[in-house]
Amino acid sequence: MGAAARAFEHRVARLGGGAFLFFSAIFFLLPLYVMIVTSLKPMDEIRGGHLLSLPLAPGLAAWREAWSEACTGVACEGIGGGFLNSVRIAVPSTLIAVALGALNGYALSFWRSRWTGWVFGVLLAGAFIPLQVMIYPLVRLTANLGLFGTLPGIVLVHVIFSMPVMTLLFRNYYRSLPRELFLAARIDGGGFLGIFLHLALPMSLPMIAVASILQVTGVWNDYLLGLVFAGRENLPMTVQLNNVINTTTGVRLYNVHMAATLLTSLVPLAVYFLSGRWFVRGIATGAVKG
Amino acid sequence: MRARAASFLLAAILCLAPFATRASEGRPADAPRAEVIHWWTSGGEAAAVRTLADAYRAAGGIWVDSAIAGSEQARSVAFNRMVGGNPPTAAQFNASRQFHDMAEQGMLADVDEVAQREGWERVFPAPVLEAIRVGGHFYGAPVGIHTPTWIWYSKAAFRKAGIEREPRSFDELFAALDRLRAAGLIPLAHGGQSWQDNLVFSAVLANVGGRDLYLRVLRDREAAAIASPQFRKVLLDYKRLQSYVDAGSPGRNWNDATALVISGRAGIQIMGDWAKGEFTLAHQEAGREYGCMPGIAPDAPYLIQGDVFVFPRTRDPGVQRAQRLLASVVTSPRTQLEFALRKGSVPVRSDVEVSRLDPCAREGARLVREGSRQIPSVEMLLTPDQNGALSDALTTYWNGARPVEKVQRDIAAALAE
Amino acid sequence: MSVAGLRLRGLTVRHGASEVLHGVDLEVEEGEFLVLLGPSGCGKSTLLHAIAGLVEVAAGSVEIGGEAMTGADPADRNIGMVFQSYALYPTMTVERNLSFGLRVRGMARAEVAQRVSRVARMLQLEDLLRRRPAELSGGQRQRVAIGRALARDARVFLLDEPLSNLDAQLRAELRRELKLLHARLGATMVYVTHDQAEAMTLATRIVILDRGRIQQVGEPGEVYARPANRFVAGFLGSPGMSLVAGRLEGADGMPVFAGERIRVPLAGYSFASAMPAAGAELELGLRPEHVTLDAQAPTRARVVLVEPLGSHQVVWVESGADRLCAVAEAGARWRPGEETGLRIDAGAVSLFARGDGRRL
Amino acid sequence: MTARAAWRRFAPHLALAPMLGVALVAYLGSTLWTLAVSFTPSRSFPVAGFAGLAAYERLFSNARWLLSLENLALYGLLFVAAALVLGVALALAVDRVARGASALRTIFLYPYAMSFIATGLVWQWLLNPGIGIQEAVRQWGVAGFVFDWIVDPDRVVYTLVLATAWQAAGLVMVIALAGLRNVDPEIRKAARLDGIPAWRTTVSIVLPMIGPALATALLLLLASTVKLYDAVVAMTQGGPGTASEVPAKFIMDHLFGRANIALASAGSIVLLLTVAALLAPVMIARAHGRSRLGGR
Repeated sequence: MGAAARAFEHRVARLGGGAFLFFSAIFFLLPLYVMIVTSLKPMDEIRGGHLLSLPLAPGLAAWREAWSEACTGVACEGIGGGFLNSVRIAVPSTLIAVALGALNGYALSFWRSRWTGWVFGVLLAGAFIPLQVMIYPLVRLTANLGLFGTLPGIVLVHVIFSMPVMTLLFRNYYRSLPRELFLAARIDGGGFLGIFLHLALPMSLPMIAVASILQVTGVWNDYLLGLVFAGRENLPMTVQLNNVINTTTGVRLYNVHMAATLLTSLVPLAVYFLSGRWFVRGIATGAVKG
Repeated sequence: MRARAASFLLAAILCLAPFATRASEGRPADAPRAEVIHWWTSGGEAAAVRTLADAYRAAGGIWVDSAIAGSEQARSVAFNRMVGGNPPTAAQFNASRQFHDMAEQGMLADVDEVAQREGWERVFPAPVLEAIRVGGHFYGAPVGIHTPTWIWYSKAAFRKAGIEREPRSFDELFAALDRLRAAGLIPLAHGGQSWQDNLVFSAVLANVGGRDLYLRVLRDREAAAIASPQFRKVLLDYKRLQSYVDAGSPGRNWNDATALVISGRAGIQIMGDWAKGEFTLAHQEAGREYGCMPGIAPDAPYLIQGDVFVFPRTRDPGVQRAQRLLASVVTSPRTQLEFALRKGSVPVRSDVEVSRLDPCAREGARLVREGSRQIPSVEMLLTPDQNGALSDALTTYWNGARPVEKVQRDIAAALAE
Repeated sequence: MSVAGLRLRGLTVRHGASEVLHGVDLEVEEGEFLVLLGPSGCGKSTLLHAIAGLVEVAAGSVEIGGEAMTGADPADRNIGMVFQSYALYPTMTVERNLSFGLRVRGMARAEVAQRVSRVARMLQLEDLLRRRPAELSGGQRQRVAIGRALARDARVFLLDEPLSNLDAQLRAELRRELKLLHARLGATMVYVTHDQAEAMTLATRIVILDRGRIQQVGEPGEVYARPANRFVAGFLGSPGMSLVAGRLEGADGMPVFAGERIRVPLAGYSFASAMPAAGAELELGLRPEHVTLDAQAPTRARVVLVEPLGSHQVVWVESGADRLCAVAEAGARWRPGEETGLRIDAGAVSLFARGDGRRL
Repeated sequence: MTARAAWRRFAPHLALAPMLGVALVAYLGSTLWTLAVSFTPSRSFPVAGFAGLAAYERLFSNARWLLSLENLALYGLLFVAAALVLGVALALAVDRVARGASALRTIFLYPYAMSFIATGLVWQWLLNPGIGIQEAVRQWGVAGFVFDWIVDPDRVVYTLVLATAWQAAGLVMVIALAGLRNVDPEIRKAARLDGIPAWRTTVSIVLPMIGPALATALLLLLASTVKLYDAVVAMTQGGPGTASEVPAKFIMDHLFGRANIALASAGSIVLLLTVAALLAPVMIARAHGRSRLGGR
């Protein structure tokens, strides 16, 4: 092959790659675009116009309504009220789940004994159980613990459901670290907790970032568990979102629905847009080792 | 730079966990307090439930609202909370076979005292009484009656297609649908979701099969009736209706189908009386822009479906008091009327003055009062399991090319469970 | 402080079904610099880890400073260890790396600071205390790793191939530093390596390990001169001993080793036990420096390969079916294919039994 | 000292106690409970009593359940393949971009941050032939353009693949990017010197090297395949007809709405067994491979 032909091929490859990225980006952004333009249109325009057209008379009325006026039952206070509930659920769920995941991963990687392998196997298999199946037993469990319908109850349930993936993340990460580090710390006199707190945890900051991002968004987007376990006082934002958009026999205001959807997704979106780089970096540091 | 912004955001999220307190209502501490789970979450529904809340407050109680969209979700939450030992004061259910199980399990409190005092047996229609009475006790307080099988049509579309009067038989209905198609319109506006497929089937069974076949199939689950040629004709007519829907029908929400009728792009929709809310919101009026028919044939059975509050059993006398008060308030004539006005439903009581209702609801109320055409809706007759299996069979038939004989067998199997 | 010696008895370690160490017995005196030497996979690192308590011991006992430590936690053995990869804590500064072991033991702050500065001075780490491991060169990391072990005033220091990740020059330099350090501290050290030069230069005694068994223990010179068996003979030295097959002749009075071409009188040879009977199958072990090339010598041989090493040359020759290695002066000009003769220093040979390879 | 040593030995076990509790009580316990219920005649409520395999018999004579399993198999195959191919392709393309890589990564990753409660409606619209992409393309002048998979019982599963691959491909991309980072750039240089075309290097050398990373991605994709529920409910509700029903929805429907806990439990057990049968060989192979390689 001549040099010219090779240069040509190189150019074609680059152009092809660019085109692929361009069209992929359009494909990925399309739903977001539709949501945004729809949320800015008045209802008449939505009924009459077409989905992809830009709003003729853009306005934020639907956003205002979604945040503070849309009816979610007797109260018509929008979905804003659920925001704090979601925060109160997401924060402890994330802190505890990440801490436990790190502790489990650490114990599994460096302090193995025979039974832990089996337990981890059971836990991993748990990642494949559709969570619907576990709702009824967990209702009984939390009820027996006196936690059903409380904030600690929903946090517990989130911790339970996130444990397989959290543990897997940290276990894989710690396994990619040199074992000698841990042996050195043992000889230095570090105990189980000492080594965890002083050595393992500070070293796993990238993985803590990954786990936190996954957990915050996962918990934030959860609907079913929050609905069943959180109790009336703690219903997360997604439940209110669903109240707004999924009425059975009520009237549907699509612009408000889209605005409410975007508002609900704001936190996870912000997390990804702002810390996506950490996410990539964190995963690159070790989560991917089989 | 960006990393710092991100860390700030994360920190903000993590620190922002204050414990918001809720303003408690200024009521005496011993006032009856009712936490009610229901699935009336938006628009007209919310306005309707607000009349219940207002009435309850006016009667001296405290209404604590637990709205959860989606009947299944709301029911499963109520159910799980009973199992979890943290039941609401009351929960909305359909007047259906479903809560018979709960009553039989002893999970529900009866409201016999209220029923006796208020003479429910005199003022409620028979199908409703039947639905809420288990083993001689009343376990639910009916709020309103919906009829799932109204027929709505666009007057503009009828004019465009040259249809002069409302069809009086299924043959006339098919003729009208043909003319609508010829005029370039969508003849039948339909949302292709299994519950809507099921709903259209109810309408066909009631209108084409008649009261007798309807009850023999759905109440008695009689194999001979399901295998009969009459039932076969019902199924064929049902499937024939499917040929009048547009390509975009599958998966469509019912209100988007209604929007087609409102805009005059479609002619007819078979849907419950809640569809009125959509017309009203589009500033259309019954008899002016659109028409409503409770059935095709003049003597077609009128399906009754009820929204009911049930009361989880409790030992707490305060809660019991709140439950009795709620049962009494929601069945009072005034509340029933106000609720129906906003919900688009019909009052359960036959002694309510209905002149303020719209023409469609007045017609419905007349039929409820008259009694002779009343017939229970599917979920009052079948267990949720049977109804679900029936739905699966019907939606498969509606959307596919399954021969009618096989569908008859499918339905027999579904109802045999 | 008690006697800082080390005693292993019947130490056995298993990995799953396979036994990695088979009943190792070993005593280390206080202040000794003991080197564990052997090919990779011989179990020397496992032995070190067993002493440290980092692997489970299946049988046998470990005594450190006279105390039974077989099941003790690594932290309680008061040992310092330097790892091949250094295992510096990446998130901590040098100073915190040095002090971590002291801090987790709850030592008073002032004393921690004093010890750290003492170690830092000793190893010339004062300017690096604020840095993190990633900002250090290989040699600096190595010194920090050693410093971490020193800071704790351990009774016994275990070093697991600490120099193997460094380039040749730095390795030699640190080797000398280590030797001086040992002399200065007088501490007991157990040092694992596969590098003979390190073993010979550093050790007060060398332990040769192969396939989970001790082959020989002794001072470097002795192990070199009088290998206990054929394995040690071949393993130690660069290149190792040349081995020539033959038999014992002329038993009484004038024993002679008789190979295919090579004959060596054994009059001056001190047999480890009773002299075997005449006709016994033997192997003769010859260090290269004890074989000289001399064109006039009667034992004929042919040059096969010449390796000039600056100070001298190693010349490989074939004598009949035997292949031997000889040392020649730097200036001598030997060419492959050249015919020559061999002269053997009969006073420095080793004899091994043909069967089990043990020294005779 | 012995007390301290004992504590040292004990501490890791204590730390793993929550995991043990969760694994045994929540996961194993739920599974055993479900198994037990599947043999009872339970309807709305779990009741005692033994109904033998009645629920299983009914399950396997239920056309919708069988269709659900079939759909899941087809969906799983296509979804995993689509997400892997798209994700890896994106990673390879993004990896070569000099500027704007970070923005592109975010664009491809953001769907993973959104739940189908939020995005299902939009996908439903976009795929709806009357108002979505088909209509838009027709209005742009391509009169005969047809894109109506969502209303076609034979093709509706593809729309689920499309939307869920949209959501998951970003994660695969990130994982693949992480794998690519660990590929020594000298390998590409060496291949170039050998005159091997770039695409060939990618396919034969680079992709196998990021294999372990993709294995993790595969595991995550498989887990989300089995759990497929949200997207179906939000986009098709199982329709048209029952054409896009999936097992998780069947289970959920019968657990609450249709009040047949025994049948739902039997479905759960069958689903679990299927997954276990598929995963066990993989897991055993991995465990075996690891011990054979003498991994730590």
